[in-house]
Amino acid sequence: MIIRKEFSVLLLLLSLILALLPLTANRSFTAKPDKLLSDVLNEDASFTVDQVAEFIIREDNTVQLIDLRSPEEFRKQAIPGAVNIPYPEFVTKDPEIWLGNKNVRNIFYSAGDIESDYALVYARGLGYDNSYVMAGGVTEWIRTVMETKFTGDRITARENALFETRRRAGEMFTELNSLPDSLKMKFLESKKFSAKKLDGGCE
Amino acid sequence: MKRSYMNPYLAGILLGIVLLTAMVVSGRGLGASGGYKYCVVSIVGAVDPPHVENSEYYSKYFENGKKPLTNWLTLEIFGVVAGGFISGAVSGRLKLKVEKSPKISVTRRLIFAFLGGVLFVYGGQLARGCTSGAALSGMAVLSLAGFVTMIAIFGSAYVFAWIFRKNWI
Amino acid sequence: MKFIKQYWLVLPLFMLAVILVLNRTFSQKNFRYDAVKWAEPSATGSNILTEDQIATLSGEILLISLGNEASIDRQFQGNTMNINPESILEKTNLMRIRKNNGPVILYSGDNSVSARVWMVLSEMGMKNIYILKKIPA
Amino acid sequence: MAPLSSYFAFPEWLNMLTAFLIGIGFGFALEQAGFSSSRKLAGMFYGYDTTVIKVFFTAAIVALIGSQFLSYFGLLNLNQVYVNEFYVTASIVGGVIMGAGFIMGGFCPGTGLCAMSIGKIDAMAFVAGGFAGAFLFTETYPLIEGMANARYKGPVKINESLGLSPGLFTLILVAAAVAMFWIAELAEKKFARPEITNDLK
Repeated sequence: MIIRKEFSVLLLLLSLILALLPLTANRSFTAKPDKLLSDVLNEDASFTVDQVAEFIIREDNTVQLIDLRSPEEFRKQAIPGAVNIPYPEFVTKDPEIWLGNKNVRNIFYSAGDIESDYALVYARGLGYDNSYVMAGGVTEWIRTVMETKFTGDRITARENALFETRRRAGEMFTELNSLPDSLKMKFLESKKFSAKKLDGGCE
Repeated sequence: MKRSYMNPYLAGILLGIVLLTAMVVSGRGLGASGGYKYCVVSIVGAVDPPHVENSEYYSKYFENGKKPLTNWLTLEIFGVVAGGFISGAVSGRLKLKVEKSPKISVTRRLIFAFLGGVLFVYGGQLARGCTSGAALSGMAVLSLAGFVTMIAIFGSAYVFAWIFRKNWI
Repeated sequence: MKFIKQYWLVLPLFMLAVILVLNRTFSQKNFRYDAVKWAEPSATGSNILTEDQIATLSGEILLISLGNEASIDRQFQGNTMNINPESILEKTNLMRIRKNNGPVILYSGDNSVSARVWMVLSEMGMKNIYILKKIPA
Repeated sequence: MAPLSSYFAFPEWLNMLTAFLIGIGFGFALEQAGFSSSRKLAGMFYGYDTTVIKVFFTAAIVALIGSQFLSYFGLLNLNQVYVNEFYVTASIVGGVIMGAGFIMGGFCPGTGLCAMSIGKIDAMAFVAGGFAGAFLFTETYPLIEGMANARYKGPVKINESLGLSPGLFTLILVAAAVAMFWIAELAEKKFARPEITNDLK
């Protein structure tokens, strides 16, 4: 049968190409470069610490805070409700485990700015458009939420609400971080992700 | 009108494209023996509900209000029946008959077919996939389990083939 | 001739696969294969520079100032460019970056902007790109 | 972006619809290949008809090569495609039982359904046996549970356990399959049984 020969040659040639390729990873950016760039430079991709503070006191479950710092830093000062994924781990593992739920907005933060911004571009580039950053990171959180005091002589209703939010979020933050270490670890561990089990096979 | 079968390589390419489609659309391979089980589980669930509730194995197919009949594999095997029928109709092969070697009786063929079905699905459930679910789909994703199952099926079938040669040639 | 007659379908299919693969591997306009590899300097931190470290770099340095209020240390020796971050993917700008034979340093008054642009450029396959970190006052 | 079902978060009904459509394609391809004939299937083990080997390996290789190219082009995320879990004992014991079932019944579960749909009565017996087998399995599961879950290795990929890149393993597999196709066609000539194969055309 003549078709066998042509077919064999075709398969061999194609698999030869595959053998030469570095098929090491299964992840590549799928977004278009210009669109990704304008998306991530847009203000909509960032939340301010005040917005995040409000999510926390409302215990909004459509929001997931992701802390990209090292586990030691996270243990010292964690924002309530955050989970810890150290940045080097975040870029090397399959982000589906963490970002797979499309109904949740993922907000990255790091110590300052840089890592959370990498993570934002990385996640959006892979197609997780539900990714955002908390601008300024923990530094900004401490400066604004924890340390800003009311100054001046008159206060408007809006300012009052803002300060009230900050006060309550600050209290939650202090409360969590003043827990004894073992209790705090228990609380933080309880929010660990586990890989979603894939469906398939004949079971 | 009766048409002959497709060239095996072309048929293989067609089957490969179907498998690739399943991977791209649903992120999984094809399967068949699982579909048998889901049908059986739902029948048992309808006939004898207390038995299902008390059995650890059955109950996991009903927890959280799941229905085994609306399962990916069940729907897929319904599709297989429909697809086979369409193909048979297109190629003029629809015909009620028992296919067997002229040397054996119809009863013997049917008994062996029934026993074969029992063993195949039993083994398929044990190995968590049959020729399609484990061997074919497993090979396509380079799964070690798929290769081992495939070698076990075909290897042992060649050995047993000698014992049962009278049934076929 | 006999060869071509027999393999007339195989050769075009093979050539198509080769062209697609080459385009994917060396694409200038799109993101490259393997996101992890291109993001690696960000995980190790080797893409971050402070002002003192600029002097230790060798090769033709290109400093890109991204938009707003980025004032660069005047002692800096080398080429400088001002590009609005939104338009860094325009053809002429990309050509300039790719052609530069040495380190390219991104600088902005806002570290966020440099970091985001860095990730986009790196995933497009550009190596030797650095971020000049602005230390908040 | 693919698998599409997780990328677009398919609702239940759409998942079921795609399953049904894929099943139709599956059944159609099996029937067209001639897998609705038990004597054609059994022919592989006696050498007079090697369609099974050709179709089976061709299909696996086409899907394998296709999925790797799609993955390289960033169109398919292979991390999200199911890889079969490896239970060493169960895979081997189950495989041997299936081998016996194959040669006795002349079908496998997929081809049995397909043959049943075009009116093969022996296939109906096979499918009935299949349901009995599934029932037997669920009833006896507590007895064999230990064996079924023994020596669990997780979803291992064969190229990883051999230390090869997926592409290189594919090349080796294709070379082996090409050799097998060639041998299969030689075997068809050597073990030819015109009285059977002419019947099955």
